[in-house]
Amino acid sequence: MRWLALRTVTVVGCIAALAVVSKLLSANLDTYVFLVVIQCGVAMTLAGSLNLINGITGQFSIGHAGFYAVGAYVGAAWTVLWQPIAVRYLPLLHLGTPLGDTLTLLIAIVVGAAAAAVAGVVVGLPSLRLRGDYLAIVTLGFGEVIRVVILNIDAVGGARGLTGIPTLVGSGDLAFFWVFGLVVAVVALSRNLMRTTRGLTWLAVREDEIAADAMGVDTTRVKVTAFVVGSAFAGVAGVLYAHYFTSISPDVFGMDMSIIITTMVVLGGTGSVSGSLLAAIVLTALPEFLRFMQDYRMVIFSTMLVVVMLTRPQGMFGHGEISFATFRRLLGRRRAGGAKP
Amino acid sequence: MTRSGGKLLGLLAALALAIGLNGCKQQGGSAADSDEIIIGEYASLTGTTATFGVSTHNGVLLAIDEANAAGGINGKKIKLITEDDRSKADEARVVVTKLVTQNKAVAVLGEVASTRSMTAAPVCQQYKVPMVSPSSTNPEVTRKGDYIFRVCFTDDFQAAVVGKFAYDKGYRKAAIFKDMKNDYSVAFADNFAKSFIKQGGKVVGEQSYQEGDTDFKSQLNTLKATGPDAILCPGYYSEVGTIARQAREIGLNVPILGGDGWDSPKLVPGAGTALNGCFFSNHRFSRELELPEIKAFIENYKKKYNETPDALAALGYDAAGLVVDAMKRASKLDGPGIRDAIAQTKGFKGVTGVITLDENRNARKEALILRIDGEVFRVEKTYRPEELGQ
Amino acid sequence: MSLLELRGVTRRFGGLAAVSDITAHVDTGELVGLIGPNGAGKTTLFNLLTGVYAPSEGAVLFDGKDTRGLRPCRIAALGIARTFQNIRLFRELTALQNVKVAVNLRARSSLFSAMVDTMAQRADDARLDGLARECLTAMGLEQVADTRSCDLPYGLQRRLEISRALATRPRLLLLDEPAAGMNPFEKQDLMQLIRTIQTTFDVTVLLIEHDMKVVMGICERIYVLDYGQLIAEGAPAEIRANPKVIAAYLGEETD
Amino acid sequence: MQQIAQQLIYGIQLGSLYALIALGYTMVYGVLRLINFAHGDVYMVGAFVGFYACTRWLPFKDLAAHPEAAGANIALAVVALLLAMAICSAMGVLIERFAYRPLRNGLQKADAHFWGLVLGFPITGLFMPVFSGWGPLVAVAVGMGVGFAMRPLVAWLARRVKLSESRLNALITAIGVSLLLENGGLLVFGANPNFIPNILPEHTYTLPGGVMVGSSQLTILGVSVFLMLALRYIVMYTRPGKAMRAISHDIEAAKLMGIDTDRVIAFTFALGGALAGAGGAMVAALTHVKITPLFGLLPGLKAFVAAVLGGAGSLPGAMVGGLLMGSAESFVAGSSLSMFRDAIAFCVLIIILLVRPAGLMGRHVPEKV
Repeated sequence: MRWLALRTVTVVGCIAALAVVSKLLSANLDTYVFLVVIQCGVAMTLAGSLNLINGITGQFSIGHAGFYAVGAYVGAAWTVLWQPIAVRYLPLLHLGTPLGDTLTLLIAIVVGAAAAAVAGVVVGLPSLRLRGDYLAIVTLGFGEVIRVVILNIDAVGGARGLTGIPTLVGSGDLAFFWVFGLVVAVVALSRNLMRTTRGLTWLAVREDEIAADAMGVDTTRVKVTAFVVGSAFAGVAGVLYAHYFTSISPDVFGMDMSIIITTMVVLGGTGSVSGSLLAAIVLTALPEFLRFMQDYRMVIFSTMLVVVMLTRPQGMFGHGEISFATFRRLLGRRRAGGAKP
Repeated sequence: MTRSGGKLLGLLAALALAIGLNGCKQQGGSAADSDEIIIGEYASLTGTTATFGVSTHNGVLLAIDEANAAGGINGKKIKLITEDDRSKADEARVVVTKLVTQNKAVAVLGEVASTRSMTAAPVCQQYKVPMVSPSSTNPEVTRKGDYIFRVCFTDDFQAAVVGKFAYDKGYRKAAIFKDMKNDYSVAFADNFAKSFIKQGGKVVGEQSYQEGDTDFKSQLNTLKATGPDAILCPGYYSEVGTIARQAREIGLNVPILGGDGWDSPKLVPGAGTALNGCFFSNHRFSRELELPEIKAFIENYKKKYNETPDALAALGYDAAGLVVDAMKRASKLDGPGIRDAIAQTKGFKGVTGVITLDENRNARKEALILRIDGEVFRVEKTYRPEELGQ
Repeated sequence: MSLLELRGVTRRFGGLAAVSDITAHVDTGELVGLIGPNGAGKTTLFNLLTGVYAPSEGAVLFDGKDTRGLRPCRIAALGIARTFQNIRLFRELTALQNVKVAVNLRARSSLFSAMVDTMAQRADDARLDGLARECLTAMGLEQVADTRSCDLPYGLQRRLEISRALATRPRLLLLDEPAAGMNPFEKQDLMQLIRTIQTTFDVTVLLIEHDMKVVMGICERIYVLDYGQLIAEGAPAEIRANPKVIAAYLGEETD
Repeated sequence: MQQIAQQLIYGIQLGSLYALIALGYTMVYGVLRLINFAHGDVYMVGAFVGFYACTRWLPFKDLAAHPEAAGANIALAVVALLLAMAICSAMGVLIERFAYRPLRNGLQKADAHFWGLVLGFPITGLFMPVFSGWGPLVAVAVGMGVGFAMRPLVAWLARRVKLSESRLNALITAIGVSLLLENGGLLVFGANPNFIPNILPEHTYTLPGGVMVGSSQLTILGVSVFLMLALRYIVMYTRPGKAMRAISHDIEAAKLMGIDTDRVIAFTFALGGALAGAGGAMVAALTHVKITPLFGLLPGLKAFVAAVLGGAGSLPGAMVGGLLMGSAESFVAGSSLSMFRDAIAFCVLIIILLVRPAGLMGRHVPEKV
């Protein structure tokens, strides 16, 4: 019961904290800064979910934008194309009412996540046969295939993109709440995985697949599950992006997006959740901060990327985490236990 | 207990962060009481459509400079803030948000590409800041809201013009070669097909390429086999030249038709002689028209940038000029005030024609058909909207 | 009935038979040695037993069950655990975490409950933690439980590998050169240890070893492999006297 | 039938080009197990060298105005091609030296200085307008100064470099270099597309059966085949070539046998760069395609796919992969599915990799247990 009480406190606490922070931020932040904050949140989810595949399970996946695209497009297709049909039979879904909005969004999230998860299985299966760079190329190629397929589906706008998606997540505090709620979910899941005995099997696959297999770890299942979970989260990020920005187009989900997400994970230190999230913030916000540098900003950005890779090859945090324990240590208190990889 | 302790700490940290960020809120003064009026511009200064973006930006800058030299608006100088969106739709939205909310722009100019205009338009609509697009031709753009305007014609009109011209010219079988990645190209192709078929023509083949491809011979060869009288290639000039060369190389010698995406001083260097005798539709801007306002514009532009302007530069100039003109007439120098003034624009004498905005916030302008003749684009024909029943 | 039975097992790579037509058996409770010169196919045989390779011909029966077509993790679940010739620890994980990976075979909670961190999962985790620590203690590794495995000294890494294999609660333990790179004292310790775990964990052991002292010292029965073929089988004393074995190790003495 | 033959010819021409670039990928992969993402951008540099050689550096004459200059132009074109190859191989060596070698050997002082300078220049460039009154000399001096001041920063960052064996890491470095070349190219060359004017005579030959072949296609094919044969000779029969093969077999063993691996790796990059440079310059001059700093992106990606398809590390594999990709693409582009052109290239790749995980001609090395 103690556990139940604690869990209730943490979950309710998290929701309350998110709600308070979102209210404060949306009320006080300049809209442009707030937009960048939301973009950071989406990027954090993407980096965190790719970290599940690349960092924790050690699979070389560099086509994450494909899953992001599947989520965004399927989610948006639901709200734009199918929801108006569904609402005829289910008046509950009527847009404009808080209940209808939330339900529609929830369904969008579910379909988006499911579609991305299916895509995850499709990409995850080759991972059973392919390793390293070869797998990387297949994932990259898959991302491109997704993009080209979307370009050719006229119902979702083709090259024009899909516009006029209702802003179901709102543009203010609600959006922040959803996006960062998702971030919290990714973090919580990663943390649980890295702490529990079950979750260690994922790390074992990263460290040594053959040894893991010999120790009774079903590596096939671990890998496919990692792909499914990772891509489902990317899918949800896509759904939220679509319903916040109200328009999506295939060029948003191109190869450069995939590469940036991979960069976030590597820059943060593969396997380090906090590192990935921090790198996501840096890589999203930095180009905005460097905006005053105009033409030069992308040169500086790419040079910095190389320099960081050369000077800190293990990424910003290696496999380590910045956690509250770190702060506590900094404050001079003893670490409260709980081994972290 | 450590876990909830951690979460509590997190909550406190988040609160601290929120309060900290609170201090960061921009304290920028409101536009009304400063002695500058800010116009925002978002353009593709880098990326795939950089040439269009840079041309347009040059035109806009020229117009603003001229307006300031003429005394600005009610004694206030105009300050143009330009942001680069790197030819990306999602970035267009971010920079427009920045222009509108942080820089407090009272009007926004941009973009060339319709996809990006459509992505950014809702922001302008939401914050009630008028947006004038110099050359987004997709009909959808101005349907995004009553704050969105354009100073050019729309694709359906332009493509219909080309379709009618093709039929009038005696072509009965047309093949289409479009850029799959480019919504302008796709929409143009569709509208052309509609118009051409309505006239009585037939579309015999359709193939596509993607911006960045270097080899088009396979598709062209397939189109050649369909025996067309003409090929519609509504892409950007950067590919059209290569496509034309490769078409001639494989012995496909029929005329190639295109739209305003062709208009660039680089079209001929890219195509060599391969496009001689081909036609494209364009905005009403050509040195050949011998109009005084065009001559003056070209002269001023050359003086400032040391190069010849294209139609996009002229449209940028007109878009900026239109906004400045509306500001002079506006009852109040804020978003809604300027919007109303823009909406009431009648007979604005631009370089690219007389601009009267209709109830759908589109400019009703004539289109030219230009014939490529060596390095010169000759005016072949002029179409008015009324001629096509629009 | 034998715990492990090989019936005419052959494995070819390309045209080359790495092991050919091996018929052998290991009985419950035995401690069997597998020796042979370098490249004789010993490790290949282990790989065949654990499902890393599938036999080209013949069958491997574990506890009467044909293991053909089973993936390594399934075979591990049946009760065969192994160590590796070149140590394959999860380098970035601590000693305890290494063992915990293997202990998962005995987990009751599902992956989903691990992801959402349920109460049942917590209880299960506590139990597994105990099991893992037990395995570490058995190999005398409780002091280094929280050390990253790649930071451990070589001898301890070998021990940790055995400890990790034991954590799957195997019925048959395959040790691939457990004494490689150890000094004579460490080897003595190791021999003692192998005997102890054999009794305390009630496990059958099949080991590959080059060090004759170790093999002769602890094995009850020995198989000799040369060029992929079984050339001798018997008690240590018989093997020592077998001319074929001597020939295989020293080359033909008669010119 | 004529259609099929015609498409096949286009496919072979396109494929020979892919193969040329793919060789650079596959050689580097062979010796370093590194996907050199920047290789496509070296190809882009080759195109720009070709462009500048044809329009500024060499006295080419436009054939439209001077039809008699054809012979002289062809001679000059050979010079331009060699120039592109030389500059691109230098480029390849430079990239290897300052971006990839530190990954293997740790960041040395010289690397820190180099990257300090690189960081310094764009930052100075930002203040160019401020210096415009003082002239470029002052700006360059200030740039040097700022770059010089940045060195210790990089050196300080690198004070505790831990070498990483992560392949992802190398990949991101390669991507970073690629982005740097593209964005640096945008600064230096501008975003406007450039075109090379008519400088070489062009003919079209009609073969029996109505199949048409252009002289530019023949030239691209011929030069590619020649370069591939030359490469094969170098790799099979020269000392550095043999050393390359030794390294790709086992780098540690090669090191122990006294091979200066760093030099041989640099040589590999030089060879790859030369091939890419030749390809870039040829395509730019013969197909008159637009030349922009993003010129190498798509061909680079496809060539890379071709390399993987053939089996990364295998030279014949790269050629086969290139031809296969070229023909597949040509047939798809010519069919009614032309809009799926890029997707189908990848689909072919995925299917082949699933059947043969190491590519068509790659050695599948099972992991030793």
